[in-house]
Amino acid sequence: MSKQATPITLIEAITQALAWEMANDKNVLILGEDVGVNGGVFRATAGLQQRFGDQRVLDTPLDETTIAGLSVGLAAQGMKPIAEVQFDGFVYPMLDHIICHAARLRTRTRGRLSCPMVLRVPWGGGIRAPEHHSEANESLFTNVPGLRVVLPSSPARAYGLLLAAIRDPDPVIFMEPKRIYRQYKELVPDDGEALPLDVCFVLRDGSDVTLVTWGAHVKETLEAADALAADGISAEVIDVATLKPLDFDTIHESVQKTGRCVIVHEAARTAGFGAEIAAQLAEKSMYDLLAPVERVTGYDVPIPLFRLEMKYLPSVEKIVAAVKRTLAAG
Amino acid sequence: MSKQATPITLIEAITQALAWEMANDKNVLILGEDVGVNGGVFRATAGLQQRFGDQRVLDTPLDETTIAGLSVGLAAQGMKPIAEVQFDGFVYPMLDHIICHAARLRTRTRGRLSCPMVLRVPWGGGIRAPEHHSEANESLFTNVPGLRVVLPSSPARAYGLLLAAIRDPDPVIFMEPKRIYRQYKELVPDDGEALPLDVCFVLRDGSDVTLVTWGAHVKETLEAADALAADGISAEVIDVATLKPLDFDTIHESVQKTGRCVIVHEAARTAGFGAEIAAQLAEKSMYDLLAPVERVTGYDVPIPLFRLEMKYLPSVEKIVAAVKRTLAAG
Amino acid sequence: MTTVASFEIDYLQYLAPDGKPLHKTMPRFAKDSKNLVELYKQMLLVRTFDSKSVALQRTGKLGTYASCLGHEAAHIGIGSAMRPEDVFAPSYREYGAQFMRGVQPREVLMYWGGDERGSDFAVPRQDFAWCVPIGTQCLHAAGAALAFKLRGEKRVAVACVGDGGSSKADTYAAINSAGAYNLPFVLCIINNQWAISVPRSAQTGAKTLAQKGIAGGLFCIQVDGNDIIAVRAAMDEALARARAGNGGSVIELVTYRLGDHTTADDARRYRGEAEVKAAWEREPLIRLRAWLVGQKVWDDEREAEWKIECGKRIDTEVDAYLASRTQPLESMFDYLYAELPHDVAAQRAQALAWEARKP
Amino acid sequence: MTTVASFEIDYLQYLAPDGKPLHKTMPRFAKDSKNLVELYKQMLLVRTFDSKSVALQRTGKLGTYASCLGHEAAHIGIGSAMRPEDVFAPSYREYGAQFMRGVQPREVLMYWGGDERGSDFAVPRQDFAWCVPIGTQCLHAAGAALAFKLRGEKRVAVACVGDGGSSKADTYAAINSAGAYNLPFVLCIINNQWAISVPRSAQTGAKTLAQKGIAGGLFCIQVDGNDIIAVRAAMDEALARARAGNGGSVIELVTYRLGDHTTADDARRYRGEAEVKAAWEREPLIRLRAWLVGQKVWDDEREAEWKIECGKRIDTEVDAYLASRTQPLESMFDYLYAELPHDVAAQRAQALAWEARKP
Ligand SMILES: Cc1ncc(C[n+]2csc(CCOP(=O)(O)OP(=O)(O)O)c2C)c(N)n1
Ligand SMILES: Cc1ncc(C[n+]2csc(CCOP(=O)(O)OP(=O)(O)O)c2C)c(N)n1
Ligand SMILES: [Mg+2]
Ligand SMILES: [Mg+2]
Repeated sequence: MSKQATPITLIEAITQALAWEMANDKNVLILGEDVGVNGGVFRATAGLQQRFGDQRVLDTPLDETTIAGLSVGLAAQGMKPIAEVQFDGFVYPMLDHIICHAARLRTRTRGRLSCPMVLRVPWGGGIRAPEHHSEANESLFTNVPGLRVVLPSSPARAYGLLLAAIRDPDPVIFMEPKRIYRQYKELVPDDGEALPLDVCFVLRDGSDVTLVTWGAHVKETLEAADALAADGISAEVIDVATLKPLDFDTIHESVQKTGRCVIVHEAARTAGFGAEIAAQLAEKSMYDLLAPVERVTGYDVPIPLFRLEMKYLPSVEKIVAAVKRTLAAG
Repeated sequence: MSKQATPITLIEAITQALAWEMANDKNVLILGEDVGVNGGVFRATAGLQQRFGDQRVLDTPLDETTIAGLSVGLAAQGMKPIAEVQFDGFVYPMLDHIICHAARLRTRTRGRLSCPMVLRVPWGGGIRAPEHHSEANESLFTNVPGLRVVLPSSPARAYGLLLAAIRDPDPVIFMEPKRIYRQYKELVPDDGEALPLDVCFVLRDGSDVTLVTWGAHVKETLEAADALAADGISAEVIDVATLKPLDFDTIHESVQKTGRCVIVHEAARTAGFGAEIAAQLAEKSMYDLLAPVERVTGYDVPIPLFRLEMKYLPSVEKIVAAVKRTLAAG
Repeated sequence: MTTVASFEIDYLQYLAPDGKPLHKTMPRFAKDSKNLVELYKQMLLVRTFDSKSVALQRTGKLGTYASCLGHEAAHIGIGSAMRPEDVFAPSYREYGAQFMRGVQPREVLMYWGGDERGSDFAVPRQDFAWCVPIGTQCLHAAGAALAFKLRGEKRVAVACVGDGGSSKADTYAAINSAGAYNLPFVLCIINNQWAISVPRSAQTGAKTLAQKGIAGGLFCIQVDGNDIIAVRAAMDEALARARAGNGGSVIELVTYRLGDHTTADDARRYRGEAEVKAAWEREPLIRLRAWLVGQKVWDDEREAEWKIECGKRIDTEVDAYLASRTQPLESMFDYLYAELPHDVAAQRAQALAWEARKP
Repeated sequence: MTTVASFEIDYLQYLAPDGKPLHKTMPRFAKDSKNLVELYKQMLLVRTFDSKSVALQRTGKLGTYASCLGHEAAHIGIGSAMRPEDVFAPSYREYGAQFMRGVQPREVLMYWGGDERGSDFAVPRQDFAWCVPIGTQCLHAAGAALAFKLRGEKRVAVACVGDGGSSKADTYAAINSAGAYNLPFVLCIINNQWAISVPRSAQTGAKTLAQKGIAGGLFCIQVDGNDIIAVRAAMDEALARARAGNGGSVIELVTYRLGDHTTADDARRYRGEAEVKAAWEREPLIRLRAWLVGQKVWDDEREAEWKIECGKRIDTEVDAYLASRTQPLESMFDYLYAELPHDVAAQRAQALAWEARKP
């Protein structure tokens, strides 16, 4: 087992996890548009077809319905397909197969068939891309029983969670925050160690307020915590990482301590996944809350084309302001 | 203008609204599978092709992508297509066109093109139907900017809200609670009067607890209110009716009065639309709440085939029990 | 102008509706009349099953049911041509094909009776379950075929879809990917002329449904779907070609839906009696029976005996279905994931506690 | 076996790559060389625009940009054949077609510059905007064609899709519904051999992409997409047929993507130089220029003059683009609904208040 000596980016961690698992499980295969020679439009599969051959890394015809439907068929046959969709905005034609079949094959057949597939979805905005390349549409999946929904925010968590997703015997939607694909590097030992698919990660301890977020905005949220610390406000930061199943206990424990919660996500506000977290707070943490819950989110509009997109996305300043409102309220 | 003299069912009210608007706006047309001679699998369009001709009521090839995509094209041309999908479980192949195009045509082109379409979706469980015929999947749409999402629960509201949906210059997802299509009749004057697309309806006044629901479960919720009244508990019942945009003010005012809220919906619990309502309570009504919010919902499993489906759906008893927990807690 | 590609759609039929042979020779398997007798018996068995199922629905003992009346040659022909190790992806009414593969009538009844256990076939374990979202099964079969190809297995995936389903985007996607990857895949388009109330002519401007396969570069043929000899011959050839790695096929089976779409439908609303009456004259059992009787390998006596046997077999199955108990509440949780996530596990506990409550 | 349907795909080409005519006669419109000169000039104009756009992107003044290099004959041929009242549904790189219809280069730049106002074409008001989700535009065009048919208007809807997009389920859905409803619809499949890194051969097992239309019963033809005379001839015929109510068409235009997929792509990763070099010999401007020069209606001097003119025109457009200001914040709210719902209106107010805050 090779050890990783140099720090790597999030996208490199993904490549590393894919390579590890392909080397160790011959049933794992990759399919998607341009995943072969080209190594994917984000280079997540760079070098994998050269290394594992074109029977393990397959370019598909240009049709997302095809990718999803073939994956269900492959998985029902005991293969472990890792399907790549090029951008979040192209995932919609896959939903029928994901919702009606991937998520239900096991329960439909009382366990006779199952669907151990992973759908990799480069996710979110902020990269100055064309329309439909910047969607934060995780809420499409979070109300669907039978799925797991994962959204890592660091190279190490991307590596460990992707390994877990591939090994999981059921379908996993693995969304990747493309804005931070190459934002920074860290050491990610290539040791094949998976991370659990049902826990939130506390990235920073704090006592005055709990900041809950996921994906690329973990960065802004941590920066907000820094800014708040400068003002003497101690913020705990939680990276949800796995949205479904949600580890609400970790959030609850934090809020028991802090009494305040600000949820940050870049998806549109209404019925975004932040709503579920706020709802569970209203159900289970009411007596702990010293102030109303706040959500700092994208507006209820499609993310604008790139000249304006940064005005759409939550910013460090907006997060700080929400925390201060929360503190003033309580 | 003909006046309706006899009481009609919810599905008849839908037919009546369709007929009214077709007679009054020549741009309105209906398309879907079996909507023509057959009048739709639920008979919503019964008699309309005979009356308005096969250029106004069109059977489509069997492909939901086709129905959605043609509707976008028709609407961009100034027609007002009312698309029918046969069952909720077949709506997934339409999402790409609904989310990427219907919801965005206007903003994409800065108002040059628009998409005044209605998508009618027979919705929900409890009719002993085969798999995929009983889904409560409204949450697919509620996080999508640019849409309106409506879900009536009585013949009169179905009539008025459908007229409003057709007249609305933007896309409306109109979900119809098929379990109560024929549950009871009421007088619905055929007067072409629309209802507003942005208000909740308070169906019953109360002072101890606010019950918030939509669709077919309005029935069970009202029955629960009756049962509670027998125990001396006064429940206010709100039919959300339009989920998007949500009229939270009405809910807020009620909770200001009652201090307690139980949300009832048949969709799976996690990230169902109930979460958004609970989230807004946690944000805006925290100081009014005397007890934690409760959600009475479907479990996070696909609705089972019909031998077990009633065990999946919220029941009057479950609602009553939740209210009592809420009262005990506060 | 030069011609850069040309295509022909052939039509295959061996027996006329009255049982007269149309060609001098029969395909190999049909030369042994034992084979044909066996197929005929299976066609009668599935017809017995079908009428019993409709009766069960009418008396409230079954949910909505989709009849296979008139499709017996198509379904039995398909199922009988496949090998056990092949994989079948049905739509919802191909019981004949499924019985040939080992699915039990009681499983079919469980399914339409609202019980997921119907899809837990004792045999064949790897076949797909009934597929309600029209056409999606075609891509699952293509995916299975891709698995066979990647693993170097000599197996074939067969999907059935209707004339209505031939319009579905998934069906095209399956055809196209089968061609792009040269998959061991056979798509049977069962053209029974109706998709609920929508006639074949309204589905597409294509002259045949077989030609859908041209869009993906597959072999295409149209067969008389009421002539089981033609169905078997076309299937045998397509399966052999696929197994040999020589490409996928689209077979259009032209037949007729003699019954309502399902028991929830009333076909009199949208189609005339004359058409149905005419279709009865072309139905699949008459002609094969006539041929077999002419060959002196079948007669009234054998038919009567076999019908009694069919009745018995189906009664046993119906009894087994009717005796089945509803699954326990927790079954709705227990098969959703290999291991139940903590949140759903908590709901399961809650649900059980609710069931166990004292009123 | 009897043959029940047969199909041929013809290939149309008038000019060889070196500009030599391949047939004794030219189509009508090409007999007047003024027409051809005009088309040639438009091809040069769009090529000028294209190289300028790539340069803008390289210097950080434009976002990702999809070049149309090599597609000039296909695009100009399509756009020039259409009437103003027709409707065009582009994918994303058919600027040539759009310019012929009145779209301004500055609008194209606005779009790739990340500004929605680029899609608010001053002219043509009813054309669809650029469509990123591959293939979906085909169904929008079919829907518009359905509107024309229902209203009895003699208009045609034309969609463009790529070789990659020909695999997309929506493309099939459009073909099938155009056939089912006999719509005034023309689908141009622009086969430039590549879908990002995926070659034409990997998209489908179909021998031609034109034959995709057979699946829906449309007229199908393959043309040399580098030969604008062939493109125009095929388009003229297809448009006339559609306008007369005689059915839809699929035209495959065989061309080559001479550049990277977009400025975000590096084609050297996946295709060899030899192939690109060979393609340059078949590119569309050379042959038309040779023909026109041979006809003595074009020469170096005129070319030089026109290139200067092209440069000026494009510079004006670029300047207009570069001078444009970013839209105000509220623009992200103001076009979403005809009337902003109360919840989004509240967010708009909040957003404006946030903008106006004192730091
Ligand atoms: C995606 C989808 N849309 C609609 C339906 C409802 N539906 C069930 S069967 C049917 C008609 C199918 O016709 P065809 O494909 O010809 O098959 P047949 O029933 O004739 O065997 C329809 C529209 C469905 N099951 N799935
Ligand atoms: C539904 C969808 N999937 C993927 C993409 C990403 N993508 C953009 S262009 C492209 C290739 C298109 O190839 P082709 O259709 O041949 O058109 P060309 O770019 O060659 O003009 C892909 C995969 C997309 N835009 N939409
Ligand atoms: Mg049919
Ligand atoms: Mg291409």
